[in-house]
Amino acid sequence: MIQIQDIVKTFSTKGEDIHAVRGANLEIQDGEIFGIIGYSGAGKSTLVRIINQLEKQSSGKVIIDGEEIEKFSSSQLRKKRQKIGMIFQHFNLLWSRTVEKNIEFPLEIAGVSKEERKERVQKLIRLVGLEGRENAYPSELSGGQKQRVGIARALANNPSILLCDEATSALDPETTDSILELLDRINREYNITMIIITHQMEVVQKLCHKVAVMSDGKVVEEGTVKDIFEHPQNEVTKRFVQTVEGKNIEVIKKELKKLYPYGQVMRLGFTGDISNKAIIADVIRKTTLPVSIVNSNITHSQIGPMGVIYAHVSDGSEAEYREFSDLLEKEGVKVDIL
Amino acid sequence: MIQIQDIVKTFSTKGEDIHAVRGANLEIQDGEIFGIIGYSGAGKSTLVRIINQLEKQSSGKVIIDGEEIEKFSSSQLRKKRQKIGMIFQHFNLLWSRTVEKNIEFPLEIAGVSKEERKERVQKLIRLVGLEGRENAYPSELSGGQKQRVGIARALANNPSILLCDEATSALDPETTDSILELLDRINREYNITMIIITHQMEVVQKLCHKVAVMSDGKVVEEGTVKDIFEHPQNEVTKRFVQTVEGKNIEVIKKELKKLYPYGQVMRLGFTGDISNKAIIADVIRKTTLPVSIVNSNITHSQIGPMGVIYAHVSDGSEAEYREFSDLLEKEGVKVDIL
Amino acid sequence: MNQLLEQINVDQMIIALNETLFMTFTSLALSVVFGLIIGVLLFSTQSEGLYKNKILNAGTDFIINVLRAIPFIIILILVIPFTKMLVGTMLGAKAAIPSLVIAATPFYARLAVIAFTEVDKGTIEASKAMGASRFEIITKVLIPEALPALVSGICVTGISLVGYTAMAGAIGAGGLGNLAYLYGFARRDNVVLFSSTVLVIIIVFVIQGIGDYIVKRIDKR
Amino acid sequence: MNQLLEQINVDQMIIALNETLFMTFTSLALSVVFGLIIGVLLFSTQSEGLYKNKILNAGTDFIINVLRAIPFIIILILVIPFTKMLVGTMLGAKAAIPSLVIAATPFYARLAVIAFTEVDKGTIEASKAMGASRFEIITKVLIPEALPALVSGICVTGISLVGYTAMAGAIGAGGLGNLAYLYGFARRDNVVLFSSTVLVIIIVFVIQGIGDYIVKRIDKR
Amino acid sequence: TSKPAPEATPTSTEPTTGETTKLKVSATLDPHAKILEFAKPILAEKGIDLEITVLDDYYIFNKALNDGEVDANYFQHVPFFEGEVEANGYKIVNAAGIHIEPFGFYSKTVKSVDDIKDGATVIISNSVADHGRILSILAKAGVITLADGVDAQNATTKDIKENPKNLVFQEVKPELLTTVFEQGEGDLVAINGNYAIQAGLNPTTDAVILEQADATNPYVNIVAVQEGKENDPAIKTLIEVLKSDEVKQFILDTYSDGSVIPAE
Ligand SMILES: Nc1ncnc2c1ncn2[C@@H]1O[C@H](COP(=O)(O)OP(=O)(O)OP(=O)(O)O)[C@@H](O)[C@H]1O
Ligand SMILES: Nc1ncnc2c1ncn2[C@@H]1O[C@H](COP(=O)(O)OP(=O)(O)OP(=O)(O)O)[C@@H](O)[C@H]1O
Ligand SMILES: [Mg+2]
Ligand SMILES: [Mg+2]
Repeated sequence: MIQIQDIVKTFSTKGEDIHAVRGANLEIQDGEIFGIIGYSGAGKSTLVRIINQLEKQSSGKVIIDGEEIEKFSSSQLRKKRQKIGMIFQHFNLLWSRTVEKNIEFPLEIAGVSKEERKERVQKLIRLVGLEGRENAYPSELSGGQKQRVGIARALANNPSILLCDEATSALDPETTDSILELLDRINREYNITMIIITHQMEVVQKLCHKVAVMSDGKVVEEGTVKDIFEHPQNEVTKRFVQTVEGKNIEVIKKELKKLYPYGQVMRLGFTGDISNKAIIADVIRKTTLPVSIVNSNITHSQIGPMGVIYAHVSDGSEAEYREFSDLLEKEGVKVDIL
Repeated sequence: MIQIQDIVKTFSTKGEDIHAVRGANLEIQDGEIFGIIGYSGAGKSTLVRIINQLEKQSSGKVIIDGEEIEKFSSSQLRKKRQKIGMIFQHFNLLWSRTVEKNIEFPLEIAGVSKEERKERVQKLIRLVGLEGRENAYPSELSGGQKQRVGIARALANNPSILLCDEATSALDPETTDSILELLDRINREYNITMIIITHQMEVVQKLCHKVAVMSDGKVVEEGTVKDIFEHPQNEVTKRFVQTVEGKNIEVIKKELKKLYPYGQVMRLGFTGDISNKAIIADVIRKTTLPVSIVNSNITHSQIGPMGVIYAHVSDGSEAEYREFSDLLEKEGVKVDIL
Repeated sequence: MNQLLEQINVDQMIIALNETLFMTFTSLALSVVFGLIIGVLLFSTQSEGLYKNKILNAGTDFIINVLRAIPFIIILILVIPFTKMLVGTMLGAKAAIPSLVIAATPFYARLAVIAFTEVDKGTIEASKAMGASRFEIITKVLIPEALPALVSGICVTGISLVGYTAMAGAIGAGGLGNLAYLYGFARRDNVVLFSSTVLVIIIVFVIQGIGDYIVKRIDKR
Repeated sequence: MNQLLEQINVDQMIIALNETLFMTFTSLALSVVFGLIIGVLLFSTQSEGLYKNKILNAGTDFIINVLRAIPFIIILILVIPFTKMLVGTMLGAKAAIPSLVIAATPFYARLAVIAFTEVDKGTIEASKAMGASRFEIITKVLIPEALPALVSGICVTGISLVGYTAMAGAIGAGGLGNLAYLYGFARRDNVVLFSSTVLVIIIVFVIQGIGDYIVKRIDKR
Repeated sequence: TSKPAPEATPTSTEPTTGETTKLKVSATLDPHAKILEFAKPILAEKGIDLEITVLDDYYIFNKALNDGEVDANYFQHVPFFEGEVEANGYKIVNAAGIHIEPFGFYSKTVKSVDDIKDGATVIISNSVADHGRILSILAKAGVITLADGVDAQNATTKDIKENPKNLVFQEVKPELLTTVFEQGEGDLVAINGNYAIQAGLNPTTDAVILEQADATNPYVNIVAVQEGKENDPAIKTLIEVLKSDEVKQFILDTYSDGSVIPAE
């Protein structure tokens, strides 16, 4: 278990103090895939860097498996770090080493035997799809290829904790998917705890069990992915959850209002458990309204299909709209009439 | 107009030759927002870097507004480049300059007067939301903040062509949206031609007019966003288009089959023009099948709402399924029974 | 200690100190300017450079190597005609400047090339993409981005020059190093030896200290 | 030309060449090893360093500055007792080695620090995150990543050493520089002056050439 | 580390049979090493293998001799030798005086002592060991006077009592004196005999002021050896050869202008 308690981090720059993290608290269970989302500059990278002490906190504690990590001796810290893989936002590859040698690096440090290293590296290269580029230097790689080297390197030493700082930002969707599946698989197989900073809400949806939302250096909300997506409390969380629907709700509202000035647009929110039923079909059959789906985003998440549908009813009376909406709400769908 | 003709780029490394681009052809009209998508390592960055001659092609021509750019004298090339903004995949900020000074840099080069520079820089800083960090150095910024400096810098000199190499990969969804809107607006207002490399299909959908798909150094498909999304021809294109639906179709199929072993799952494909009608509702009313939406992704694109719905029919006979599907197809929905 | 201080010929020390400071800093300033120019020339004419020019590159390289190859004492002599033309005499601290500059310039040029090589290629590319002229790339990117290493190089060169000034005693340039050797060491005047060496050490410390301070301030990586 | 060649005392040249090569490369090898160690020490004990240690840092810095401050000719004489202990004699090329090493080591240490400063902090961080020990960080990250600058530094030091060997003639170390000065210049024997200078230039070219070649090969940025 | 013969020896003879004794002698290049080179084959005939070590720093010589690194050195004059012994307590002795290199004052502008202008610059060797000697010559010529009670041999410019012509002294490395002279620097340049000829100067005819090379001149260049070694047969042979007529003739022939004069 990783416990983050009252972490504060202030950078002193010549002009002023930058409060990157202002008292963050989190608890991450073993084997959990824990997502961290938040605006650019919210303090996500800083917080994660404090977990493995790349950055010393200004105050607060990080406790891993009951031990306060800042109290570790430097050799204890090293041992611990060998079991914490990290994927960096800026890759941080060694330019003087080839792809192969970069991936081998953590294994050298952990004192793995030469043959085993060779073998593991080969496997990892296949896993991230870099066959044939083993002997390329980082400067000869594309952005996504570099990121994949970073991923392979972080996984090399079979870490028990994996810290990912935007691990798939430079990857195309298909490669991203395969990496996410890989992460999901190793999480299941080896019970690795993962902390995943991401800007891609799909990543949260597809991969994470829990998620924390950071804003302005604080954890403003935290919970299971289901909870967060179903009942976002904080304004920031709401906005992020809405982006799963493709766009900011306000923007969508405005756009849809402009596109469909007639009739009525409704937002139907589905959360995991219920969308499995044929609710929409039932309700449609109970009414006669001309309902069309103008925007939707429903995905299978760790807790079942969930998401949102924007329905446009092109014609009908206020009473009919209300009836339609009531029927849906009775079935557990959250309806907003825009 | 930008014409890319038979561009080939081969990197010689000690081991072997890397064929990054193997004969690419494109034509980008003035004022067009042109997306380039493709797998990691497909040659997208290389191709775009050839447009402004940061990389010399091994063979082929780049013609901008009728002039072959590689025939330019170095001072002509410089003049041209001052009007081509570029956002780099790795930001490439000057560490020795503050945020403000980094953004000011292209203006200094273009010989803009000091006062005007100051003013423009202030405006750009506000535009990308970096107020208060004007005097920070790149090393004091978060990943997304760096990227925003890169964006502001590329826009500083009112370019007539903008090359974006994953301009929003390090940004949270909301900031991404606001940047995309910004790009859309300046495209409309100033008729800027934009070439946008991205891994985010939303970016293509929301922003681009046309899109080219690169695979293994070649442009395998090219067309309007509508065309590409409606009728993907190439295997690679199909896979990318499918990712708009959230995931690779094969993966979704497999998953849905596993989740819904009973009944029948159908994939309903909607393209822009038709989804405006209440098709689904009509068809549902014509049948009695218990239809539920288990996965969907419909977005408003430049050509109207489009996307896909995976519907699960929990109970019914083969004949009923067929009837349902036929009714939909008659309305122009593309139905696949999984 | 007090006794020691009394024994020091203060005038002699001050003169020597002045000579050393004059020689070191004048030649340092000139060497840095010339060295920077030659360093830029060397760096930008190389095969991947901004002004790619094989002949100019090889030529500059040749001259630098030749200048570095000639022992300082011989440089002192070879440049006499030039020195006389420039400062009117071949003797004294002023006359040492041309030799010192000739010795230190190629040296600093090499250090500058090392510094330039460390500049991130991405930033140079970015400025090319913005349409910066080669001169702008050099003045606005290459030099500012290499500045910490360039400043450290100035320190190294400055301290080496302090050492060279000791040899410039050969042409009557005086200075602390010469004082330490000829008056201190050769005459077994430990007071002179000690006090002039201490002064040299102080100069070295000041140069290194200022350099380190500046580097710390400007290095924003 | 032919006539010139005939006039050259080939044996004398070969002996002097051998002496110069011996002095330069032996002392270069030692200086690089010691300089690297001291450079690592200086770099890693500084305030943001791996082994942050103010006292050790200031101490090393002090010693380096003092050594750099003392004129070479005085170093030559000061280390005599040490030299005798080490090589058994105070005269000759071998006896010049300790002084040369003492002069070049602090110099190379400074260049090494400049090289280390240019290493991307991100890569050092990444290796910390992997649990690398400080020793591993130094040997597997810091030095390999700084290698091009370190190699260029070796060239600069090597060529400076060639210059210093000329001064080592004072203790009978011989060498080409001494030959050029004493036999060539002082005796006005232009053949000797010219031919020994040419040899020195060739040595300088070889050092620089090899260095440039290696840097080009290992610099994979 | 011995210096090879810088010039071909005039009479190369085959080595003698029988016992050979090795003798290491350090010397400055000119004229000492040159003279030794001439003596080398002669010594070889007498069963002595002479090894010459050319050094360039005056302060190394006597230390090396005292430490037994060499058997003898040949570079210095008596006052310098005495100063070194006194200061360092070296256990070395003067075995014999071999030659004198008379100092001369040369000028491109001045023909005689009387022509020396007020405020003239006198360029002298920066080797402090030479200063007393140079000043004594000037004092003897009546250009300056030295303070009473100052040992003329150890005098420095600070010991000048009267300097009616307000001479300014400027020091340069000894090897550069001739170059300085050629370049027309200064009004008077004090040049050591052996360097003077390299500039094509003839001490006897060209010098404005010339040091007297008589028996009273203490600046005779000596061979120094370790204490107790002065009667060593090999040393004795060395001295014998250096003082032989053959060598004397060589010196007179080589330095026919009087820049180096064999000592009596
Ligand atoms: N070394 C530093 N000095 C000063 N300020 C810093 C430093 N590092 C980070 N910051 C600031 O701290 C804040 C948090 O940065 P952090 O990198 O943790 O953000 P983030 O949430 O990871 O953002 P992004 O999503 O853009 O990567 C930012 O405002 C950033 O500018
Ligand atoms: N300097 C180089 N030397 C050798 N190979 C290179 C070099 N630059 C790029 N490549 C190779 O060329 C191919 C295309 O690279 P490019 O950067 O254009 O890919 P990309 O499509 O931008 O990928 P990504 O989406 O990962 O950024 C890759 O296989 C890459 O490894
Ligand atoms: Mg971050
Ligand atoms: Mg790319």
